[in-house]
Order: sequence, then C-alpha cells, then structure tokens
Amino acid sequence: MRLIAENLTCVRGGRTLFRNLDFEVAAGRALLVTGPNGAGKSSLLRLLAGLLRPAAGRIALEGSEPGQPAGVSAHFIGHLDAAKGALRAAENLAFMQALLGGGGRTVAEALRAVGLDGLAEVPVRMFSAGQRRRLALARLIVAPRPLWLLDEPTTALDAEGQETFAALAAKHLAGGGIVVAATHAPLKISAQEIRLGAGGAA
Amino acid sequence: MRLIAENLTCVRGGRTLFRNLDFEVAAGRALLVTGPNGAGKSSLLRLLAGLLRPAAGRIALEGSEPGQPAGVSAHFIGHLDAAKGALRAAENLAFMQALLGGGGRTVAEALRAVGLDGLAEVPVRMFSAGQRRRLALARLIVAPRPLWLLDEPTTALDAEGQETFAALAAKHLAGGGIVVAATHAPLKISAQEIRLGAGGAA
Amino acid sequence: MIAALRAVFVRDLMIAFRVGGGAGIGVVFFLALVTVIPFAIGPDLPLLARIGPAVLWIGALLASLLGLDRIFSADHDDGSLDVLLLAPVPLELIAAAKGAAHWVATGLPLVIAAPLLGLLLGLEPRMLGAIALTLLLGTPALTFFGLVGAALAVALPRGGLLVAVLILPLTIPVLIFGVAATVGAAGGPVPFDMPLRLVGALSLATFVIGPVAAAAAIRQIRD
Amino acid sequence: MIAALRAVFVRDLMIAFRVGGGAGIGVVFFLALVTVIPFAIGPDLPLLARIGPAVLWIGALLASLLGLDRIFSADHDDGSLDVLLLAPVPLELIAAAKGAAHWVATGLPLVIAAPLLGLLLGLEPRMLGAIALTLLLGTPALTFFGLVGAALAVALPRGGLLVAVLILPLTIPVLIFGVAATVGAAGGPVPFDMPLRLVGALSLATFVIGPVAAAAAIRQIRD
Amino acid sequence: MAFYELANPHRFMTLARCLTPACAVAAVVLLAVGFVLGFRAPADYQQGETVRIMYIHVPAAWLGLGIYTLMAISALGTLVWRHPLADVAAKAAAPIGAGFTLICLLTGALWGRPMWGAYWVWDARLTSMLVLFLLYLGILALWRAIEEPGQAGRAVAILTLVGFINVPIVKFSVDWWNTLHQPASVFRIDGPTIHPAILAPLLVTTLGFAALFVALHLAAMRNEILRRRVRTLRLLAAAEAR
Ligand code: HEM
Ligand SMILES: Nc1ncnc2c1ncn2[C@@H]1O[C@H](COP(=O)(O)OP(=O)(O)OP(=O)(O)O)[C@@H](O)[C@H]1O
Ligand SMILES: Nc1ncnc2c1ncn2[C@@H]1O[C@H](COP(=O)(O)OP(=O)(O)OP(=O)(O)O)[C@@H](O)[C@H]1O
Ligand SMILES: [Mg+2]
Ligand SMILES: [Mg+2]
Repeated sequence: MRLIAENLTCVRGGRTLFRNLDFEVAAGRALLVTGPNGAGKSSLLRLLAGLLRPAAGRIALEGSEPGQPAGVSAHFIGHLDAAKGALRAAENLAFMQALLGGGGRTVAEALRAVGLDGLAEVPVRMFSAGQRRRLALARLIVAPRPLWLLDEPTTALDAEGQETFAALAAKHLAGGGIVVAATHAPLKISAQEIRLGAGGAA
Repeated sequence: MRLIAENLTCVRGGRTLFRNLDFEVAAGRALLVTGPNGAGKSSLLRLLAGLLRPAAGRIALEGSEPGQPAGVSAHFIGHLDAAKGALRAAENLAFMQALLGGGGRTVAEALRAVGLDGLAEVPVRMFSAGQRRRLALARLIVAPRPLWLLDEPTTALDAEGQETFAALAAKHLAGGGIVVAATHAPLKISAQEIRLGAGGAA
Repeated sequence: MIAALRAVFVRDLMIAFRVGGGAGIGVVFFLALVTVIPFAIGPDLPLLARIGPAVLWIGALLASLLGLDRIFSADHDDGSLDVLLLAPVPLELIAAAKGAAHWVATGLPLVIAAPLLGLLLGLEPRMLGAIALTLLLGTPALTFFGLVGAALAVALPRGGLLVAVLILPLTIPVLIFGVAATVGAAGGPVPFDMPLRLVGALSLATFVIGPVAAAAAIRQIRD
Repeated sequence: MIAALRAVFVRDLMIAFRVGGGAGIGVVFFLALVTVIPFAIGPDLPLLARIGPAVLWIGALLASLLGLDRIFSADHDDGSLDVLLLAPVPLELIAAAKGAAHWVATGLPLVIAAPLLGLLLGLEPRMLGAIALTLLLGTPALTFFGLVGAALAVALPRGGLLVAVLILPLTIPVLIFGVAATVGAAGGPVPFDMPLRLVGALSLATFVIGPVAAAAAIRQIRD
Repeated sequence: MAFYELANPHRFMTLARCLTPACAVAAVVLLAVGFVLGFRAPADYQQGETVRIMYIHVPAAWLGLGIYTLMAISALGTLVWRHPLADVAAKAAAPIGAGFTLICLLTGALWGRPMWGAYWVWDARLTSMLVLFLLYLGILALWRAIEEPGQAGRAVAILTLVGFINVPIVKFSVDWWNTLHQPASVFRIDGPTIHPAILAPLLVTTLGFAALFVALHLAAMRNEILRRRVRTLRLLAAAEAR
C-alpha cells in the first residue's frame, strides 16, 4: 500500500493554491500537512479524498483495488464532525458503520476507545465540541480503511483526547495504514512533513 | 471594571457541571478556563454572556451600567464563527459593527489587523477554517466592549494568527479590558487560570 | 438602534436575494404556482375566477411558509443567533426586522404581481386592485404569525412541516377576511371595507404579537 | 450495500420524526391544510367536492415542497455529505434512499389520510379509494422530481423558494394525470386506468431520473 | 495563474468582435424588409389588421423554443465535453430566450384580446409556452443563486437537461389535459392554412429575428467572458495584495 501524488495542482475560486506537488507515503507512515491559514491544507485533503478534482496531476493508492478512486479506501474527517444532533451518539456511529461497510470494532468498543462510553445514549445535540470531535474519531475504527485523511484531528480535544488520538493513529500505522493529517498543532506521531504555501492567511 | 462570579452552579441536560464556583477578574486581567472535554468551559462562558441561566449564583460586571446584564457589555465568540457564507467578509464585519453599536476600528482596519485585508470582497463561503476564525476575531475590535468571552479563540489559527490574537488580547488588557478564554492550547497571554471538573470526557 | 435594526433587515434581505435566486424569485414563484393550480383544477376559466382570490391567498400562505422555518434556525446553526442576543437591541425588534425582510422577499412580490396573476386567472377588473390591496394589508400577518412558528423550531434542522402545522391554524382568520374583502370588492354579498379593516387590524396585531412571542420563544428554548 | 442504504433511509426517517414533530405530523399538516382551504374558498360544498381532488393533490405538492430544500443541504452543512460521498455505495442510490425517507415522512401520510380528508371535502364515495390510489402512485414522482431541485440548492442555506420555482414546472404532468385519474374514477369523461397508468409511469421514470440527476448535480456543484 | 478558464476563448473573442456587427446589420435589414413586406401583405379576411402581430409573434415563439434547444445542447457541451465556452453560451442565451418567450406571450395575449375576447385562456399551446417561460425563469434564478460561474454552469446544465426531457411530456400532458376539460371551446390558433403572401414576410422576419439573436448572443457571450476575466483578476489581486 502506497499513496502517491504526482504533479498535483489545486485551483480554488480561480486561484492556484499549489502546483506540481509530488509526494509518496508508504504503508505504516504518516504525513503531516502544515502551512499558514489558507495555504490549501484542507483542499489537499479533499483532493486526496476525491471530494475535489485536481486541476492537474494524479493521485493513486497503490495496492487498493485498481480503478477505485482513492476516496473509497479512505476515511475523511474534515473541519466538520458529520454528526446529526437529533440522533444519539451510538445511533450516529452505528449509521456510519453501516454506511461505510463495517468490519471494524463494534459501536460500543469504539465509543469506549474514544472515551464516550458514558454518553452513548445522549443526543449529539448536547455534546461539547470535544465530545463531538471524539465521536468523529470513533468513525475511524468502526470501519477499517487503510488511508486516514484527517483535517486538524485534535481540534477541541483535551490533553487526554490528544493522547487517545495519538494512540489510535499509532496503532493504525503499526497495522500498515497510512495517515495524512493537516494540522497547526504538534500531533505526537512520528511523521514526514510537507509544508504548503508561505503566502499567509490570504 | 470587575467581573464577579459568585457561587455559580451550572446544570445542563439534568447534569450538574460545576457548583459553587467563585471568581473575580479585575480590569486588565485575563482568566483562562481549562479542563477536560465536557467539563463545562463553554457552558461557563455562555453563563457569563447571559446566554444560559445559572442554576444558582450570581454574575456581575461591576462598573458597567447597573441593571444591564453582563452580556451586553461583552463580546462572545463561541465555537461557531457567526459568519454568513453568502456575504463577503467586509459585509459580514460591517453587519457586526452596525449590530453591536460600532465605535471601534473601521471594517478595513479590523480586516487588516487580522490579516484578511486581501479577502475583504471574497464571500465567506470560500474561506478556510482559519480565515473564518480570523474574521470572527475581527469582530472584537470593530465594536469595543470591555469584556471578551472567547471559546477556544485560537482554534484553526496558524502560528502567525495566534500571535495576532495574543497581540489583540494584550492590547485589550492594557486598555483595562477583561478577557475570559476557554482553551486547551497555551494562549501566550499572562492570565490567572481556573480549572473545571476532572471528570473526563463524559 | 435604528442602525442595528437596519443592518439586520439588510443582511437578511441580501442573503435572501443572493442565495435565493435574486429579487424576482418571489414573483416567479407566484407565477409558477398560479400556472400549476389550473392544471390541478382544470382550465375552467369561470371556476378559476371564482376561486382566484383563494388561489392567490394560498399562494401567499405558501410563500410565507417556504423557507420560513430557516429564519431563526439558520442563524442558530452558524452561531449568529448568539451575537444577535448580545446586541444592544431588544430581541423583539430584531425578530421584527427579520420578519420584515422575509416579507419583503416573499410577501411583497406577490402584492406587486397579484393584479397580473389575477388576469391569468380571469379575475374581474374590479377585483384586481382589491386583491393587491388586501394582500398588502394581509400578507404581513402571515409572515409575522409565521415568525412564532419559526422561533419555536429554532433548534430544529428540518422543521418545515412542523412550523407549517403550528401556524396554519393561526392564519385562518387572515385568510377568511382577506378573501372576503376581495370578493366584496367585486360586489359580493359582504361589503369591502369591513373585512379589509379586520385584515389590517390583524396585521397590526401580529406586528406586536409575532415578534414578542418569537423573542420569548427563542429566549425560552435556548437553554 | 443494502445495509448502507437502509441505514441512510432509517437515519433520515428518524431525524424527520424526531425533530419534525413525530410520525403524525404529515397527517396533521394535511388536516390543517384541508381545514384552511374551505375558509379561503367559502363553505360551498359542491364546489369543494368539485375541486377536492385538486385540493388533495396541491396539498401533496405542498408537503413535498416544505422542507425539501434541506434534504441535501442539511447534510452539506454538517459535513455528512462528505461521508456519504465516500461510502462504497453509488450516490444515486443514496439519493434515492433519502428521497424515499422524505416520501415516507410527507407523502405516505397523505395517502393514508386522503380518504378521510376526502370525506371532509365531500368527495363521492367512489372517489375516496381512487384518490388514495392515485396519490400512492403519484406522490413519489413529486418527491423524486423535488430531489433534483434539492440537489441543485445543496450549498444554499435558504433555498426554499428557489427549489420550489425549479421544480414546480416539472411536476405539472403528475398533477394533470393524477387529478384526471381521480376524476375519471368517479365516472368523468376519461377512463380511470389510462391516466393512472401514466401517473405510475411518471413515478417510475422519476425513480431513475430524480436520483441520477440529483447525484450528478451534487457531484458537479461541489468543487 | 489560473488562466486555464480564460485561455481557450481567445480566438472566439476575435471572431465575435467581427461577427457581431455583421449580424446586427443583417438583422436590421431583414427585419425592415420583412415588416415592409408584412404591411404590404393582405390583411386577413377574418382577423383583419391584427394578423400583422403574427410577424413578431411567430418568430418569437420559434426562437423561444429554438434557444432552449440550443441551451440543452450547450448543457451537453458543459457536462459531457466540458467545453469552456459551452456554459458561457448557455448563460448568454438564457435571458434572450426568456425575452423572446415573453414577447411571444405578450403579443399572443394582445392578439388574443381581439380574437378571443380574453387576454389569456388556458389553452394547451399557450400554457406550454408559459411553462417554457417558467423554465427559463428558473434557469435564470439558478444562475444568480450560485456565484461561482463554473459551478453555476454545471448546475444549470443539469436543470436545463431535466427540463428538456420534460418539455415533450409537458406538451403531451397539457394537450391531453386540455382536450379533456375543454373540448374545442376555444378558437384553435393553428387554423388558417398559411397563404404564400403571408408566409414570405414571416420567413424574412424570422430570419431577421434569428440574426438579431445571434448578434445579441455573441455580444452577451463576450460580456460574460470579460466579466469572468474581471472576476478572476479581482480574486487574484485579492490574493496578491498581501
Ligand atoms: C399568449 C398567447 C399565445 C401564445 C403563448 C402563443 C404561442 C404560440 C407558439 C408557441 C407558436 C409556435 C408554435 C409552433 O410553431 O409550433 C405560435 C404560433 C402561432 N400563433 Fe400563437 N400564441 C398565442 C396567441 C395567439 C393568438 C391570439 C393567435 C391568433 C389568433 C395566434 C396565432 C398564431 C399563429 C397563426 C401561429 C403560427 C401557426 C403555425 O406556425 O402553425 N397565437 N403561437
Ligand atoms: N445543549 C446542551 N444540552 C444539554 N447538555 C449539554 C448541552 N451542551 C453541552 N451539554 C453538556 O454539558 C457538558 C459541558 O459542555 P461544554 O460544552 O460546556 O463543555 P466544554 O468544557 O466546553 O468541553 P469542550 O472542551 O469539549 O469544548 C457536556 O457534558 C455536554 O454533554
Ligand atoms: N469552496 C471554496 N471555493 C473557493 N475557494 C475556496 C473554497 N474553500 C477554500 N477556498 C480558498 O482556498 C484557499 C485554501 O483553503 P483551505 O481550506 O484549503 O486552507 P487551509 O490550508 O486548510 O487553511 P486553514 O489552516 O485556515 O484551515 C483559501 O484561500 C480559501 O479562501
Ligand atoms: Mg483547513
Ligand atoms: Mg467547549
């Protein structure tokens, strides 16, 4: 398994965010995407997930089923938590499991892993920001996928939550998975790094 | 000017988050609210802003017009950025200025201060997470208010953005303002600290 | 304070026009509705003329309902409701400004287009003016009653039907008097001005009741 | 794959019932609507009976429109649309599942309640069954055409009126044949079964066109 | 630089600059000739002088229908071939098509007053034209609602195609609906078999209106391209300001 980006160019709103980006991430390795606000970190993750089309270049996930877009083998956790406030935590997570194909930990196990076991039956509407984020991370383990694309995964997490995340990521890497994470904060996982545009906030 | 909380108890969703909290913040001082996810940091800020009612206790902002709830002398920046995607950055900020009473810096100055001067005419829908956060912070200076209530103000900000925020906060404090900020990350402002519940994420 | 209210009004209007398809969308909606209804009823011009006022009033009701459930909940979802609550302006007035913007985007276009649409429905010439007048006096009541429903649904992401159910019963008097006034104008059994005054009175009352109840609902519901 | 689609369907239904006021809300809405319309038209029972099928069909149209604009945009706003796009299930089928859930929450209650409401409107007994049958066959077409409009407005926070404008013209054939079949059942000038078959055919066609076009729109619009 | 969306239309711009005046001149000449011929043509024995409305009404109807077809083809161009000019063409055509459709409706209504004694009847053909007008308005609204031109273009393309598939169905159903409820109570407009003396000026004015459309369309396309160029430059300038 190997994630390859060749010659990637990203244009958004008529502006070129980056051009001719090349990188490779091997199985068991992590890539941190850093750079100032507006540099295009989130955009790069969306490209890798197949949620955006590159203006030029190629993305491939070697070792996954050929012809499949990289996105279907990937988890994507963006700035938003993709949880429905009207549903309970367990219901939200069970939905994600069914939608994404399952095959990983059970809902109860996953909730325990992210420290939400006491809140399984609480509607997500009542969650604090960090609790919502933890729920989003739980998605990663109810349906195993080789590639994790994470946009500032530790936002709103407390110190313990950040440890939990680091442990999850470490375990995923140890199992031969790949992690690509955009971040402004240190992530406590050993990783190669790619720094986007030095242009500043705009 | 002095922010006083006496004997504050907060109950949400039937659960007591904290009880009998007492603190005072004098003019020119900052208070950091820390604690694990779900401890009640955001809830405390909402109490102080008057957006929630305390189950018991009293909040007062000495030195503001008597009888006024503390909220009207306060800026509140929550987890959400309160910006309309359909409007341009300058339009959003001008709205906030008119709504909150104005009297501070102009929209253009404020956008420059948070490093968004190039994006004044761009619809906020196109903003990156950090750019949205910068726009939210710009609200603080278009309409001066003595009390700033900030929920994880540096989320999604890059290193330079965090410096910008620290500078804004320092200036506000130097002018006799008060800052109360909930945070998981160090904020680079000298402050007293209050730590809520050690109960963990649940 | 006036500046703050104007800002709320202008902002809501700008959003409605930008993302809603422009200033003409209300008129287009009514045109579409008036075109669709004969397909359900049949191309029977006398019948259409007979129920024409009702069709236009139901169109107004619909226009007030569509998107109404988002008036406050969109602001709730993106956090701007918190800021509105901290503004140095009573929430009642802010609610009124938002209602006014919604009316301008949805009710007013109907008032303007009504005479033309009346032609399509074969209304008598004397009725054309009357329908515009009654709609002008009556549609604000629909929107401002609607405000209460929208406020009750503030925290609901998809409260469309619920809001409709809450406010439909409230709008019945407006409908009755509005249609009666229009029919009266064409020499119907009832005089024109009595129901018209009642419609106006209802609108005036909702100008107060709507925003006050909506503000109370928002304050109570947000915990 | 079936499990994934069922999950989407169940989730949307759960949300509709929990935040929208429960399973009965659709019936209550139609009851309110059918109660309101006589007030607008006047208590003229033969006239009401004459336009009864139209009233029920317009009620169905209304119910399909209210809240429809949020089908996809609510998911867009909270990030779940991204996850739906990464599911190992074609977006077309997901759109269909979401449409089905919307129909169950809004169209189906009308089908069930229609005979009862028909009684209120003074429909002939022979028509009561017919109206339920035509609505059963026809309302899915309304929802699934609506899906296209909802997808086109996916990124718009308040696209209610716009969505209505986009899909009203598309629903005209459904209305025409639906009402015609109902009237035909009561011994009108046309036979019952021909328009009924056409309604069914239209629904079948929209089962394909609606989700395919909606999925295409979502893919194309999200950049 | 994001000139990828601007690069291609270069040749088109030059071409359009030459063609626009030529078409405009052709339109003026043809319309003048057509109207003169039309006024020389005999008045209809049944409809009198009002028959001359036809020289505007019928070409407007044809163009209203034709332009929608053109937009449907452009929609394919946008979605299938991803041609950069396709959505520009579609966007420029929409208001013009709506305009011609409106002219058809208005002249028809004015004509209907003396002919049928009412400005409007729910006749099948009239109503399907009204539905076409609604489709145009929906398309215009959607163009306005989505700010990013590329996105808006693709969204409108889908709407245009769905509408296009639907047009025959609407037409068919409306015919059927109409004959159902109102058998031949209305004066049928397709009545008079057209006399050559009327047909000639009709064809000439139709050509004239078509030339007018081409001129307007090319000019509108040029404007749209320039507008997009300005927009891109403004976004770029915004980006480089810092
Ligand atoms: C608002 C009202 C009207 C509308 C929307 C309308 C619409 C149309 C349309 C769409 C066509 C082109 C049809 C085709 O070529 O297939 C057309 C043609 C025509 N219309 Fe009208 N029309 C209206 C009123 C009238 C009236 C009042 C008359 C005269 C009594 C009239 C006479 C004609 C004639 C003679 C043609 C050409 C017939 C042909 O090409 O076979 N129209 N109209
Ligand atoms: N609207 C609500 N209704 C009921 N309970 C709520 C609501 N919002 C939050 N809570 C509960 O109150 C507790 C505190 O939430 P709060 O948002 O104040 O936490 P926090 O300290 O800000 O956490 P974080 O670090 O995750 O932001 C949580 O357990 C949460 O589940
Ligand atoms: N939907 C969009 N349409 C057009 N432009 C966009 C869109 N989203 C983002 N952009 C622009 O693309 C640039 C990069 O955005 P992106 O979200 O990728 O930045 P980022 O590196 O993740 O920043 P942050 O650290 O603030 O999250 C920004 O300048 C932004 O304005
Ligand atoms: Mg980002
Ligand atoms: Mg918090």
